Amino acid sequence: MKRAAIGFLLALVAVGAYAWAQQCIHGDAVTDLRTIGAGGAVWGLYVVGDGFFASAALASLVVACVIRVRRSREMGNAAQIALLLGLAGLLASLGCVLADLGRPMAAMVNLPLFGRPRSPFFGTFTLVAGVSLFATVVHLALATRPGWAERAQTAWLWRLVACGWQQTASATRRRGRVDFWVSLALLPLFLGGLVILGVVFGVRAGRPAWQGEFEVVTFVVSGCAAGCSLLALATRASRQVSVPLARALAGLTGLTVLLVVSGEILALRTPYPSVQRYARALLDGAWSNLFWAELVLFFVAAISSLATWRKTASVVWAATTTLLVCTAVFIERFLVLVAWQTHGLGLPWPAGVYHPSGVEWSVLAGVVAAAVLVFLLLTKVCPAGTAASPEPAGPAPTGRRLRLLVTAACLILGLAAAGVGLALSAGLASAPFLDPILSGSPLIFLAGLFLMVLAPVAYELIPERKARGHGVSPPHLP
Amino acid sequence: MSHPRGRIVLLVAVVASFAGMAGARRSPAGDTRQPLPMSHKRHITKDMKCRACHQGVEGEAMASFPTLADCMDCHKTPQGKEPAEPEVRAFVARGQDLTWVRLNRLAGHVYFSHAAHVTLASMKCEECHRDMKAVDQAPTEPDIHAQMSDCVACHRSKHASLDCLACHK
Amino acid sequence: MKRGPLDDDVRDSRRKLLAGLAASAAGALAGCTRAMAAQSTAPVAATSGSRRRWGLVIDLDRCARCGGCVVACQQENNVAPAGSDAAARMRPIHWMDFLPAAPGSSSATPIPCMHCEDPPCVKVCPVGATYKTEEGITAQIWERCIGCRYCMVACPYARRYFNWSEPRWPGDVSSLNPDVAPRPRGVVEKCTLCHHRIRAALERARVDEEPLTDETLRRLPACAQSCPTLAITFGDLADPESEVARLAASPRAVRLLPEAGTRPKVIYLRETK
Amino acid sequence: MRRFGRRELLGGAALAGAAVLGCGQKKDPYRIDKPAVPRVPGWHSGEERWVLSTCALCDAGCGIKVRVVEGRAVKIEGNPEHPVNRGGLCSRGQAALQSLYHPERVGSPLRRMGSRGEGQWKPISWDEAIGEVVAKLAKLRASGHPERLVLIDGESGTFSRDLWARFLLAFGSPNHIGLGSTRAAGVRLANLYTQGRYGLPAYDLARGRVLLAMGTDLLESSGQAMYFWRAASTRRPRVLCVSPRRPGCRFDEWIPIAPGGYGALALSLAHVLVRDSLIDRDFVRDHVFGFSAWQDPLAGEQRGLEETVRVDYGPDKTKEVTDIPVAMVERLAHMLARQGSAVAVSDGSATAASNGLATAMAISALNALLGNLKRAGGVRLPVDVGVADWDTPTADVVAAAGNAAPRIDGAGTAACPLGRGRVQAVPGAITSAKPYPVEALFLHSTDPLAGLPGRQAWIAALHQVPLVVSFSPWLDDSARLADLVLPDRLPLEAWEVVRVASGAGEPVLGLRQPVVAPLHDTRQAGDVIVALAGGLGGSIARSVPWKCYQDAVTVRLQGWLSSLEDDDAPADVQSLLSEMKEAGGWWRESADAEAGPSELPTPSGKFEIGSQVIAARMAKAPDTAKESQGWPCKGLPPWELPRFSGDPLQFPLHLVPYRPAQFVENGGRFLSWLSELPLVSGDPWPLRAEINPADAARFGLADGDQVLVESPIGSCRAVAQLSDGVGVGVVAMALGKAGVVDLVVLDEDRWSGALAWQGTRVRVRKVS
Repeated sequence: MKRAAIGFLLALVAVGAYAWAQQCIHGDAVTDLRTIGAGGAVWGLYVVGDGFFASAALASLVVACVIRVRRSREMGNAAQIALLLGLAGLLASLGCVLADLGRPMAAMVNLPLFGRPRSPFFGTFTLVAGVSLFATVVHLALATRPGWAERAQTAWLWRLVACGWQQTASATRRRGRVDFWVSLALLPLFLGGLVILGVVFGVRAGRPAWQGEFEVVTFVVSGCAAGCSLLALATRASRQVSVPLARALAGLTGLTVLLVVSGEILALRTPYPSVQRYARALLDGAWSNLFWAELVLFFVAAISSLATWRKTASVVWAATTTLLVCTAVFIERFLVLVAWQTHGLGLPWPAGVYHPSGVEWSVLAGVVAAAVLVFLLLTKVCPAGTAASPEPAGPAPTGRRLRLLVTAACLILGLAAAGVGLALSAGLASAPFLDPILSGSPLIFLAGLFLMVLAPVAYELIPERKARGHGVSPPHLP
Repeated sequence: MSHPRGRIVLLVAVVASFAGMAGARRSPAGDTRQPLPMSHKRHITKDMKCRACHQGVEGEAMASFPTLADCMDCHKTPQGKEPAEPEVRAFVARGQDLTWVRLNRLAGHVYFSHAAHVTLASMKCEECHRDMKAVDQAPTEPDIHAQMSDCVACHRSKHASLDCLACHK
Repeated sequence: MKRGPLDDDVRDSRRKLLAGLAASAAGALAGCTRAMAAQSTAPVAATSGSRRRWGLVIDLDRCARCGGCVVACQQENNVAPAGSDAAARMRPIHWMDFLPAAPGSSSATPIPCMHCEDPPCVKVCPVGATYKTEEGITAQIWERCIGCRYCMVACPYARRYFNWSEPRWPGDVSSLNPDVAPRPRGVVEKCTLCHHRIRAALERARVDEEPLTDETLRRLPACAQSCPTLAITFGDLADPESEVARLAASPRAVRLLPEAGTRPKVIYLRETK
Repeated sequence: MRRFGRRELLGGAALAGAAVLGCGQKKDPYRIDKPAVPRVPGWHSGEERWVLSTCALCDAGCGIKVRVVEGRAVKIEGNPEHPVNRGGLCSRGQAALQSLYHPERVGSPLRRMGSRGEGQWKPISWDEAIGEVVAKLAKLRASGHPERLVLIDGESGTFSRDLWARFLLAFGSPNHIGLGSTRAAGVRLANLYTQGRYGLPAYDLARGRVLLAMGTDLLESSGQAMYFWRAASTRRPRVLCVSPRRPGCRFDEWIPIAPGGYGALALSLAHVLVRDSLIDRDFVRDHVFGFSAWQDPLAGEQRGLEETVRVDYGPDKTKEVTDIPVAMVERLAHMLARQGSAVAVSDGSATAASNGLATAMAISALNALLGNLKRAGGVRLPVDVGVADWDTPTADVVAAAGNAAPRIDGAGTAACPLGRGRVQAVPGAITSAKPYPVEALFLHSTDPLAGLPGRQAWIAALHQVPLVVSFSPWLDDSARLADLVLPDRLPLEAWEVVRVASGAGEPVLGLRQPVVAPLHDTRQAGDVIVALAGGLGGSIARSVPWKCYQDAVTVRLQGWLSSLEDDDAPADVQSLLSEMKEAGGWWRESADAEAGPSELPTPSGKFEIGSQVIAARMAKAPDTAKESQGWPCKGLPPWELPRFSGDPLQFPLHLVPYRPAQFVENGGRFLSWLSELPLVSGDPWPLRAEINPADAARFGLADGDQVLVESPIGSCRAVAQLSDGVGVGVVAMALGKAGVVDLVVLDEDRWSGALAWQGTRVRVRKVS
């Protein structure tokens, strides 16, 4: 059974890879994307996938951070799963973006060299794809160090992650502190990433602003719902505590229904013909089937998640709820993105059509399968992370000054580099229409943020002052 | 574990990447052959200006190459004692066209105007091209290996336009 | 202090890790500087104090809807025809297109890029592939473009085109205009107001030491040149003496989607009734 | 156990650094597999020039200039000095570039291998090809039946066409059949019978106040459209367009009308003008013949227009035919009369019905009633440069006998008493071998299979002719059924002189010159004619004595030049030619339009509303013909109700095939620039059936549905496009795409032979 599932996922990945190869060979003409205005949508399934996975991942990371900040012991394993889920989701969203780009290779060269912060995509690529991913990996590595240390004898890679780990009270206490502060610091980052994504999807030129901002809220809330539902399923499947998640899920789903319905009503009542066209297309036009399906799914999911609330609810029940929520959120993303392009243009262009092609579905399926595989692999490989515990009593750690110094230096230098990089990328000191004064400034920005993310690593890794005689004792190898 | 092996691998990788870079720099001129063994040196020592043969250099984007008719302005009657000199008249006798091989090529998306550089910016040919006084044979290798950074550096120092569309098309 | 069994070994590797990180950072930095030196286009001083605002005026009263401007644009700018292939034909590229109907017009309306003073497409480009030149043209440098199509989503006028497949010209490429680079698959392209023609005209005027008059500019872009009814006029909107500025001040002048706040430099003269 | 050591770390870092270095170094990652400037011989020179020529994509004769970079034509623009277009150029003219470099051009003469239409071809040399044709033609002459050679010639106004005429005259065949009857034959003939000159009238639109356009062709796609467009560049007249379909161009008012009802509208407008005393009395008295009753020496007492319209054409009476309310007719009439200079124009689309000639004459009569002739903002006579033909060719006995034979299409006989040709009758004549069998068929600049109705009849006919020669540059549908394909040069590679019928009224002689070196082993038709004549020898060779076509052109221009009484004329033909090459042609300044109405070349010297020519000709026709055709035997426009093919119950809709702005008569569908012109929204490639939403609701159709359009003789698939721009009861479909012509039932105006394009009824049903 398990093997069959893995085989199926691998097969899906292969199909996706083949489809993507087709797209690379023949161009994006193999998709059903078309020019806006000439009767189609330029952003389709891939971008919908990106929006879905990234928001679900960020939501799940936010949950992880919240749990860790609250130092909740019973939810500790859920936080670990949330981290893994976030990692897999971010990778999936990256895959979607890569599949969507017309020239992925050029993107890899041009983005780091010439990225422009005023584009919301800058935030997507740096904060969401870059920093969040990096931070999640760092967070995960830090949280699981004790577990890695136990396995350190089996492989050098594990030892690398666990390097410097000591099973001492002071180390444990330090870890707890690191964990708390890292979670607290990353919380705004992940939330910010969510909002940036919402802005990318919601606020569009040529449309009255309030409508777009309304959709940002809907995006964030529904993204949280998707993240929560996936997390609830994963925790329930691994027999962890999931009731609070299910409770949150019910609330989020209900809120989404409310937001979607009121958004539609508001859109119908705007004086702007383009917004009205868009709203009509949802209500009783070309996209009405999907719109009503979305509402029904959300409604059913809200009720079903109330049922999951109970501890006795089965895994199948949880899986069904998750599927409902995720489908509904996916449709919500799809409608916001595609229906606006096909029916919501400001000028009287003919209405467009978009029916994702087989290639697009295959690539998306491949990305999802790959993400699931990564998630399964990570749960298999990663040792359980220890939740932050209240500081135990014990001797004060030694060598604190150097550690604090380096950590602070990392933070300050990182902040400075990020600031300078951002300012330079934004075109400070260069003419408004020209490239930044220093190509690669986005890299400086990124490097700065990475450095900041690495600060807790320094705090964790810098050794305590050696007690005499300890340094020469040979390692205890089995 | 074997440290020497790692070092060799490292060395090979570094050498290979540099070799690759060097390879990318060379343009694929190959076995270029010009129709005539024309010597820039001889023409320049006869006090000829570049624009005498490359007529578009002052007013056009392309500097252009001399046609057979341009050559015949002087070479109708034998000039000098070079053994190859009569060959140019042989072209006329054969009714053959003189097809010089252009060596310096621009990337497809780059616009370069000789007029703008020579006439408007009063640049000397030597600022970009090599010194043709020393060239005794018809060139078979491109003499300009400019990159965008070179263009930009010069434009910056001379306060020329740095707008992308000034040079891109 | 209690020590775990692995302390020393692991601690040793910690130092190595830090050293390794430092080394790779140095390596990456070296690479970056190299790349930066190769690619940077930062200015020391913005040049040529010209404050021209190139713009078009399209008189819908005159326009006969013959489509001459569309073909002229395709020919001038090496826009490949989509062809009859089913996958490609749904994705034609028309820098100059026809809007089925527009404010101020009862029938199809020619619509090029609006060359907004405040272009939304420029704001969203993550790599600066599209930008506004100092003379007000919204330009697209396709070598820079990564094909994310955000600009297409952002443009309220839908005036941008993506190359969904490799461009193919019927027969050979013999009829390509050498002044305009063909665009490969995977990049976005758009109207440049025939910038290459403007550039050539400016250069010609400077080389010949003759002033560039409004008369020579009026029909400069290929669309304006081809227009049988002289419905399309090009010129410098910042020059109050120019024909475009005069027309733009007409009571018939309208701009598309003024509520988008983009301030287009393509101005329509609406039909009289 | 492998330990992770510092060296590995450092090594890895160095590798990463090297990799990044390598990336930064990467040069020119932006490659396209086609360079902007391909390697062609001579490309190094940077040579660039502009060559002037004359556009050949329609009859307008616009001046063009072609940008040639290193021997390749890269851009076509309008010639700013040319009187026809003054620098403008429509989509069609610019697309000529695409035809020049078209991948499907025929590279050399082809001989059919295998059975007809099998698609097996063998490239042969020109000598072989011409030898074959000469042998066949010589056999025809030897058998004494030169009339069995038929030429269908799609060109008009070119010297090539004149040379064909000359060749046929010397050879002995009367069958030089043009495509006039499929275009605006009614308008041209109306001009002949009312004003004495065959051809399209010229309009002083730049000074006109109101333009009542009957049909959309004039505004959209005809050769005169360019003049209309040019006029709009200074001051556009108010355009009232009467048509079943809303025009795609700029207009002020659209008056939907039932197909075939134009004549009734014109006559009821005349009724209102007469009734309300809005006509130009003085002009009508002095310069119009047939307004009141007249006595014809042959045909007897004739009723005048005044009485005819008063009795028969009240707006209430014509309402049924036109679908136009009485109030609208009255408003239109008053608007025309009030504005001072208002012209009514008709075109090929208005006269493409079974009552085409009468319709055109009725519309023409409106202008006479309004006094619009030769005054500012009015109608002018068609002008010609007046290039004299070559000297009269010698026709020997065989040729004289052949020339005396009746024309195969029945022009000038009882079958087509007032027309000049009816190409649509050719396939029937060939298959029935009446009046005689056809032994050789030449197709020059035409693809009747794709462009004309009656595809099956054409296929049957082509199969019956022993020698079919196509001069098409492409293997078009007709060429595929030919025995020999002798690929013509495209206009950008050839020499040609065109007599331009300028809508502005200036006499223009357009020149075409080779812009680029010929791309393929092709020959211009003119040169083939010269070679054929040379091969046939005798009186034919004496009639076409030139070495090449260019010589023939020069000789003719020489003759014209010597007859020219113009002080500014060039001294000799060489300087004339070089002047024409510099300018793209030769023209005079606009003829004086303000001069009052002078004598017209009609029997009465006046504008003949009642044509004495028609009256006389019909009086002379055999009585049986008159009886059988119900000829009213009057010089007045014998307007009758339009005739439609198809049972109205079975086929409830009228088919209106129209020529869109990008319509090119011959080979336009080969040009993707035109096929993709976004004048229709969405995917421009599929054929569209434009239908009124009311009809769509009646037949259960939605926008974008796949539909089958069926006529009594054929059917084709299309995409339904709901549009309030077509009248109720009408399906409008653009010509130029395969399928539409196959729906059209062959019917014609029995007087003029004008093809009734709009005389077919259809039904539309949804298919999956």
